[in-house]
Amino acid sequence: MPDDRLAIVSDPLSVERLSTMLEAMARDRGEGCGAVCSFVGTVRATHQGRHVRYLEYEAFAPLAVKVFHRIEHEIGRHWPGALVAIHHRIGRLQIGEASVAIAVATPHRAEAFQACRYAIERVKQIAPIWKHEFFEDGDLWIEGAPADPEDEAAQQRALEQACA
Amino acid sequence: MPDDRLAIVSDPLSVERLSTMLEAMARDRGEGCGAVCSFVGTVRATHQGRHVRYLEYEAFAPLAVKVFHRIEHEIGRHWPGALVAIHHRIGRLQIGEASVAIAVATPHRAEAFQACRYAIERVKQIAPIWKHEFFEDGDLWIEGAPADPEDEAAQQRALEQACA
Amino acid sequence: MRVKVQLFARLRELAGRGECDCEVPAGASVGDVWRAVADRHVSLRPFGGAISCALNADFARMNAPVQEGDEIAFLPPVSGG
Amino acid sequence: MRVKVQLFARLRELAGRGECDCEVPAGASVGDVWRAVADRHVSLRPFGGAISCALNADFARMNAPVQEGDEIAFLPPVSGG
Repeated sequence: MPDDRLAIVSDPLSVERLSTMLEAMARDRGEGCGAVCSFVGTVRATHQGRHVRYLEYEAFAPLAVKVFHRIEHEIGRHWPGALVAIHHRIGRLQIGEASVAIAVATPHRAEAFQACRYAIERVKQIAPIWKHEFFEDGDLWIEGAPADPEDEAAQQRALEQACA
Repeated sequence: MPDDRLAIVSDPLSVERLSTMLEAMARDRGEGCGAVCSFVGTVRATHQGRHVRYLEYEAFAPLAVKVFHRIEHEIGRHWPGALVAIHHRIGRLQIGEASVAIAVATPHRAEAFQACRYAIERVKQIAPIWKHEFFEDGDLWIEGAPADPEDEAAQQRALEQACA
Repeated sequence: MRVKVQLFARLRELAGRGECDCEVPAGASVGDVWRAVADRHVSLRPFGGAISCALNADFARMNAPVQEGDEIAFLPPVSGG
Repeated sequence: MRVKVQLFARLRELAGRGECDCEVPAGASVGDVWRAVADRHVSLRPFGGAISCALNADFARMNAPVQEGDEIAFLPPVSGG
């Protein structure tokens, strides 16, 4: 199930699982990957000073998975040969739990760090996923910017954050 | 056993174990960590075109652990509050196995990526660890530069690779 | 013609439902579907300038034409990660 | 006085051993210990300009003074990671 690498999931995330998938892929290609950079975003206990009880993430899953494939494709253009895995969790998450896990494998480490950073920036920009924070005294839908995968200025911003 | 975070180990590495340690530490401090960036270096199948059968890593373990603490301290100066875990494996490693695993937890993602990259650059510069490659037709001790933790130009180079 | 509409996150909450059918004239665009939905759920109107749209689970522009049976999704500003 | 010497990686292989004792005069430095070791194992000599030293498991300079019973380690260029 190769597309397990790019998924919306309800169960707890495991960055190890992502790395293992990428290492297996790299082995199948006949060469080890050399470097794997991973990123995990976890639920913080406070939001602008308010105590967070828990979060809920909602996704438009079929489109989110397509977006992850798009991000993989963009990474392939900038860092040829990079292997990418992205899991985003949905449903209720407790403080400290991982909401997103990303792993990128490349032959050398500079590319792994850059492509992994690019991936998380793009996930935040364009994945159809929403965070709903629940406090002691209310709740809040977090809203960033409207998702527009074709927005070249946003792509450029992600690239600059990855490489500079 | 807090110092398990910075260790020379003989068993297979687990980046998940490192992340879990850091998340537990962050929880103990009363705030989730928000972002964890990890790096894993794995054994590649070839070295300058030669087919690698396996590697052996050797370390001066007590000094290597002190060096890891030094790197943690340097990271604390540049990225206050960052939590760091570094495991380097020694002994015989097969192709695809992880030789080094590093995790850095910070409140926000930019710092996690930077500090993790800094950590691997410094490990490569100053940790008293040596790679011995075994080929079909011989072997080779890999040698970089002499380790000098006080070398400010080297520190600056690592910082530039982390941040630019 | 009839199309299927999906609303997510705060749009879903404001409308009180995540899916509904919507009747629009032949030749309608994604934007026409949005206006029909926002007429029915006036609390959605302020979002008009800040949503993304998907047509059959692919991103689409407001001026994309829709067909009978299409699925049109309206997405508030995103916050994954 | 007698000190303990540790050799790592290629130095260890060239010397044929990872540890040895070494007799040096009172007031000797880490560098003096190195020269005594390299006199005994001539294959180590070419490394003189490219090694790091540790004194009792802390990095030290070649001019650091050594004491009876100290452990002095000589480290070839490193290649961890």
